[in-house]
Amino acid sequence: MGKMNIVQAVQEALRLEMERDGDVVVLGEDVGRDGGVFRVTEGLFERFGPERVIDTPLSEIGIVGAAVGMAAYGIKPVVEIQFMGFIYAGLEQIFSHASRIRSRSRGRFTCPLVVRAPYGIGIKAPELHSESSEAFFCHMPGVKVVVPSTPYNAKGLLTSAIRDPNPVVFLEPARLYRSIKGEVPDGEYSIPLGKASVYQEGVDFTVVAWGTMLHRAADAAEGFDCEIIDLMTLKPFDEETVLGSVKKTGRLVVVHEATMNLGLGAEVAALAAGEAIEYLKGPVIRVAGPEAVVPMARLEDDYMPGVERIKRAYEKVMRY
Amino acid sequence: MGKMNIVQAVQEALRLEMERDGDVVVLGEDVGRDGGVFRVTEGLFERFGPERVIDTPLSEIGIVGAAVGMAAYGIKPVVEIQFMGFIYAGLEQIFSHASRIRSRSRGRFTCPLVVRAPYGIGIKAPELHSESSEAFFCHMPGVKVVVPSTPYNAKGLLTSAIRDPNPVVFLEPARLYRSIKGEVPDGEYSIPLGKASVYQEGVDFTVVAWGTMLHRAADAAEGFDCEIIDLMTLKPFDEETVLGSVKKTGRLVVVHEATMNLGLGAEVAALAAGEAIEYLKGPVIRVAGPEAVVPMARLEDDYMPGVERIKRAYEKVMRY
Amino acid sequence: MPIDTLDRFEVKYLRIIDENGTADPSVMPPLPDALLKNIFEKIVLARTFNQRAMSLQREGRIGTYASFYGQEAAQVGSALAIAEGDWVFPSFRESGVLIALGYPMRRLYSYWAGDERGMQAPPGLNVFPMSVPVGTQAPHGMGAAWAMKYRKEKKASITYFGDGGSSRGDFHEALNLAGVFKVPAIFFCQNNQWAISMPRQRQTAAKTIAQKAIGYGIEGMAVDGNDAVAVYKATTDALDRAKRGEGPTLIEAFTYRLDDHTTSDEASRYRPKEEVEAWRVKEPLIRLRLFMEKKGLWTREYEEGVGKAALDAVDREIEAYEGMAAPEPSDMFRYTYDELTARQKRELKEFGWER
Amino acid sequence: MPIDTLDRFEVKYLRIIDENGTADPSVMPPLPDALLKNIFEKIVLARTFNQRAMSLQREGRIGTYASFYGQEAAQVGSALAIAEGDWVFPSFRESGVLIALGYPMRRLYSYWAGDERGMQAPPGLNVFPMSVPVGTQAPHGMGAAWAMKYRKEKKASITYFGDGGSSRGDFHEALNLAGVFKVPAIFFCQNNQWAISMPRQRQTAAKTIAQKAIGYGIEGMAVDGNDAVAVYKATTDALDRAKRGEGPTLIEAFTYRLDDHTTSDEASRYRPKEEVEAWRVKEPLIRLRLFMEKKGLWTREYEEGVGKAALDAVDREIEAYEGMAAPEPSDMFRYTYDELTARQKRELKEFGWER
Ligand SMILES: Cc1ncc(C[n+]2csc(CCOP(=O)(O)OP(=O)(O)O)c2C)c(N)n1
Ligand SMILES: Cc1ncc(C[n+]2csc(CCOP(=O)(O)OP(=O)(O)O)c2C)c(N)n1
Ligand SMILES: [Mg+2]
Ligand SMILES: [Mg+2]
Repeated sequence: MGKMNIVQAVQEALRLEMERDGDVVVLGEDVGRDGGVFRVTEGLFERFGPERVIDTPLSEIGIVGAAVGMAAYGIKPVVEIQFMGFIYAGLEQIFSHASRIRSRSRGRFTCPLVVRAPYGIGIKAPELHSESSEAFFCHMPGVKVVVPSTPYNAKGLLTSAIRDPNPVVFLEPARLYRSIKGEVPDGEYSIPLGKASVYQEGVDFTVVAWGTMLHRAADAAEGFDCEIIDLMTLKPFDEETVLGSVKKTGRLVVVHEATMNLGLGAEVAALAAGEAIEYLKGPVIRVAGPEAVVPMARLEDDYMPGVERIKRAYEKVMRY
Repeated sequence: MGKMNIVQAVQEALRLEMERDGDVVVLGEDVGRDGGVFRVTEGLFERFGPERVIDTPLSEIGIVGAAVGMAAYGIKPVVEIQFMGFIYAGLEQIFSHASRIRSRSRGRFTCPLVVRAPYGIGIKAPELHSESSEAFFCHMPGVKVVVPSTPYNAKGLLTSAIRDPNPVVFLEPARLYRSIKGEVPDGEYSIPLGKASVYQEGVDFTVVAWGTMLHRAADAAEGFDCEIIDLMTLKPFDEETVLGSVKKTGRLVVVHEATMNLGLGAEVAALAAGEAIEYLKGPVIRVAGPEAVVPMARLEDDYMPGVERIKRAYEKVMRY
Repeated sequence: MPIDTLDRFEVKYLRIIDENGTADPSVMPPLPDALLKNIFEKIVLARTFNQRAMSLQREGRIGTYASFYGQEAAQVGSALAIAEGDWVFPSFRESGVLIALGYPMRRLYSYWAGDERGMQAPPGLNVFPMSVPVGTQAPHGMGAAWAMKYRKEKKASITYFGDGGSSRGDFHEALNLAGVFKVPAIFFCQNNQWAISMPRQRQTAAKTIAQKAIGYGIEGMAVDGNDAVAVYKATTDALDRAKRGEGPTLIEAFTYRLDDHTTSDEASRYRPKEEVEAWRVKEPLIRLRLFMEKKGLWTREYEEGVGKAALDAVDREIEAYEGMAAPEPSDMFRYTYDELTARQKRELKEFGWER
Repeated sequence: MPIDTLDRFEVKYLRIIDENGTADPSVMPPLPDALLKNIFEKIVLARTFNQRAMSLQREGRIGTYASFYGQEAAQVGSALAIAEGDWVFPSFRESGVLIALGYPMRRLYSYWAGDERGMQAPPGLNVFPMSVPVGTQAPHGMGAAWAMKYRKEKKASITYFGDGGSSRGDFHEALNLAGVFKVPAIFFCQNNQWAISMPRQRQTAAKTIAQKAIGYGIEGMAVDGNDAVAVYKATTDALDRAKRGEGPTLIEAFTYRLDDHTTSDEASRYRPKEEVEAWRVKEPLIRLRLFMEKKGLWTREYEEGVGKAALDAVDREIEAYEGMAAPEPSDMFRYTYDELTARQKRELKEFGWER
């Protein structure tokens, strides 16, 4: 047991899984000698060599597409996309292949692939370094989507993602990488995909969040008796835990960084409106990014839901 | 005034806009001499020549990306993607460029581009010929998304889309192309983007649908006194009309072909749950595709919401 | 050295048997008679499958179908070079490749009837589902080859695609990666001169697809795609090189799509009859027949026997295909993830799809 | 004709001024002195901008910055070949190109401070916002050139990208389309030998980027990217050809990134000091200085004057940048669509962003 940050936790999960299973390989731009632009893969190249920690050309279609072929063959590729905003070239390979090779071949081929990417606002780099487009992947049947929020769950969830027989998009909140530390057990452990965690129990209202926003939602919760759910797996998400909590509290707030329109908050709200409306005392409130392209550094704090905005939502929901 | 089908209506809008504005060009695979695989562009090549009706290589990134450059330069490209399932390679150009060149350049460059594609189940062709992935585009600020449901609105909406100074994704329901006919006025006219149309007035519940599903929703409505809203523009959609109707009827059903999870129905439901919950008498019901990859022909009728399933939803919503 | 030449390249073209059935001894490999007969018989079988598919489509017994008529030498010639253990990444026009590999024809028919079970390759046959989005399979071929190299197995992958597919970014990225990592991958382009209505000349300004290999620093060559023996030799050589660790090869087989693009297409709208007729006389069976006759391997009776056996086999497969139980709607869920999700379980009930 | 050669290709390399400042008369174009001085002065200006940007970043006065130190000849030499009316599609490393074109440096600083207004090119300067997703700007250059051709204007586009960018599907599709439609587009690759930590040799197995042109049937050539005169000439020739309707050109400028990839990078982690030092002595200003001195165009006083003027200009621009009012959050909405949507109007109020 030791305190570590999310970069270290992800790194440890990678290292342990690579030690455990000789078929796990890591590939992406600058993941080798350089250790990745966030240093997540630091030390792996030295430990496992260039055949298992593979520096690739600048080629997102190729990286994701080749990983589909590798995964179908039986190797377990863990792809790093340098920033979520650069995954878009790989979307066709994810939507048309990774997600459906099992279905298209009626189980003859599968795609146990992990695509990792840092996501969200956090490092004040130029455009497309701050995207939070998790909803694109959540809409695609056949793909799993996971977002850790702490070093502990980063390690456990990534371990599960690597072992999962389905393609998993694993999004690491760039803002949290080094800004929070937490206890992480030594050795391997896994946290099941598809299960949410109740970050904080409470009775007055339910808050659903993930990644960076989980922490903001929790900070804003001071003085409120609310239940905070850390979704962790966004697709398929833990409807049971969410609905159970909503039925208990009768009020729901969803907080996310992505633009509101068709962000994952829409699905959470729609689920509540479809399956638990008789329990709802008031409107489902979504606190989310504005209807705008994610801005560059100088406006990013205006874009990202802050503690004040979240608090206002809590106050509002409590008025019902 | 004459009766025509949607193929003819789209064709007429293209022809009239090309006559009106010498900067409008049509490009895509097989749109020229062949007239397009659905014959939508038939006759345009002969009428306007190879410089304005351009057969392109098989190159979705290139077609969409080049059209971004053309549009920024001042030409008005109307791109045909042969089937919606083949647009995925162009997603990066749409998400990272078309949608945000106005924002990135703070208005110095714009992207008055139209991307047309047939979409949805309808022609029993192999996989990826039946996608209905409108939600991907709806989640992206800066893009408009339009789906016609009749020959009349196909012509009027496409005319507006071509004149619109923003990038518009124009999705034509493949199943309706030739299966419905309707009166279409001669000459040019336009139907404003962003406004829904009340397809049928009613008092007991509100149905929101678009494209092919609009007709199924209407067929299922026999014996019910419901209000049916044809959304037409999916992004930005006409929240006012939807909310107005929901406040009137107190019940909401959304019908779409895409998989339910984060389909546009989620946003419509979330909107109602956020802005009109006090009017809702019961759950918001979504009738949508299952949590599965769109299947090939033999299972497609099972995938697509049918009149029976929609009727059951109507009956259910009326139980509250 | 103000204007210096950094490098020089050539594009090579291989033909062994000409249109009169005469083999060039300087390049003719010593192939066993049994192999030549196998090539011939598989071409006949594939063509029979194809003809029957065209009529089944007209009769509404299968759906839209993509004929490979005219391309049998490229398909069968290359397929017979593939060894057990190799992996195949076909496009939608490769039914002929699959048939030559022994893929159950009943499944091919069921695939073309819109049934995913048709693309469930039988155990031992490493054939990926035909890729419908053009060109997107190229990175898979690269990746599988990468995995083979990683595991130090003497295997190779072969990816099939068309002239149209060479324009796609996937092609570029796959071939570039294959070059960098020197993986045992063959990229086999059937340049059938058309991508639906787009003639090859307007698909790319490059005179050949083969020369695109230069941009990736890999082997590239062109071959007469209607000469089954040349195709067989080019593919065998490339596979051998790949398995020896000498890296990937791009092969361009010059051939021709004698039919419409698919049964939904009407090629007469965009291409001249004369062009089709000019290619018709170059179709692969004619020269193979002449060549084998000269070698004493072909007689009319032989061909009749082969034809009859092919028809019988195809008919049996059609019967088997048509006897298959209908697919279950719940299969959609069964193969989305390894396990049903909570939502799928709810939907199973709601839709009445439980078995 | 069993093994036939279909085509032959060569890759050419141009250098005019060598590292000792000696020009080869057989290729030296007759350039006016004023132009040579302009090249020199713009290189100094660009380099001054760059040095100040590096310190501003360290001081926290701008954000992450991508230095072009070492690449000034490639950037300024090509930029000065661009005519009014041409369109420019830069990547994020092209601040030097923009400065040579007269782009307001205050806006560049504001861009690097994370302000979209910095990429609002002034009227008359057709410079697209720097593309951050690598390679994605290539289709835009193709498309703008297509529009120029459509309008029958004697203009051209020039798209800048790096060696890494050449691996992307966008590059492939753009160059292929440019070849097919023979548009007036220049694709200018600054091969600075590295893509972050990836050396050129592992970006592609091709020995040059220039030879990739062969795959598209277009002109391709390599040039010494640290020789500003050679770059100027190659770019001018290519632009002229383009404007004469002779189609696109791929230019590869061999140069070197002397600094870290960006201010967030630490190149010493992955590349040897000796390599950097070997390239440092080839940096573009040294040879230009020697060459101009021989021609009587350079004196120490001249350079001091140029340096001083550059510093003054840069300082004025920094002051102007730092005096700019902060961007308004509502700008996010203002530039999403041409008009505010209903939802944006609601959010404007909710967030308190109304002005
Ligand atoms: C990405 C993509 N775009 C468009 C299509 C529609 N389409 C199917 S086949 C085809 C032409 C393919 O040409 P080529 O690659 O030469 O293969 P061929 O059909 O000649 O075998 C097109 C445009 C598709 N299937 N995939
Ligand atoms: C599509 C994409 N992938 C990854 C990145 C992250 N990244 C930024 S620059 C760079 C290397 C670019 O190399 P090159 O094209 O040679 O240009 P250079 O930086 O050398 O000027 C990478 C990987 C990006 N910006 N875009
Ligand atoms: Mg073809
Ligand atoms: Mg570089």
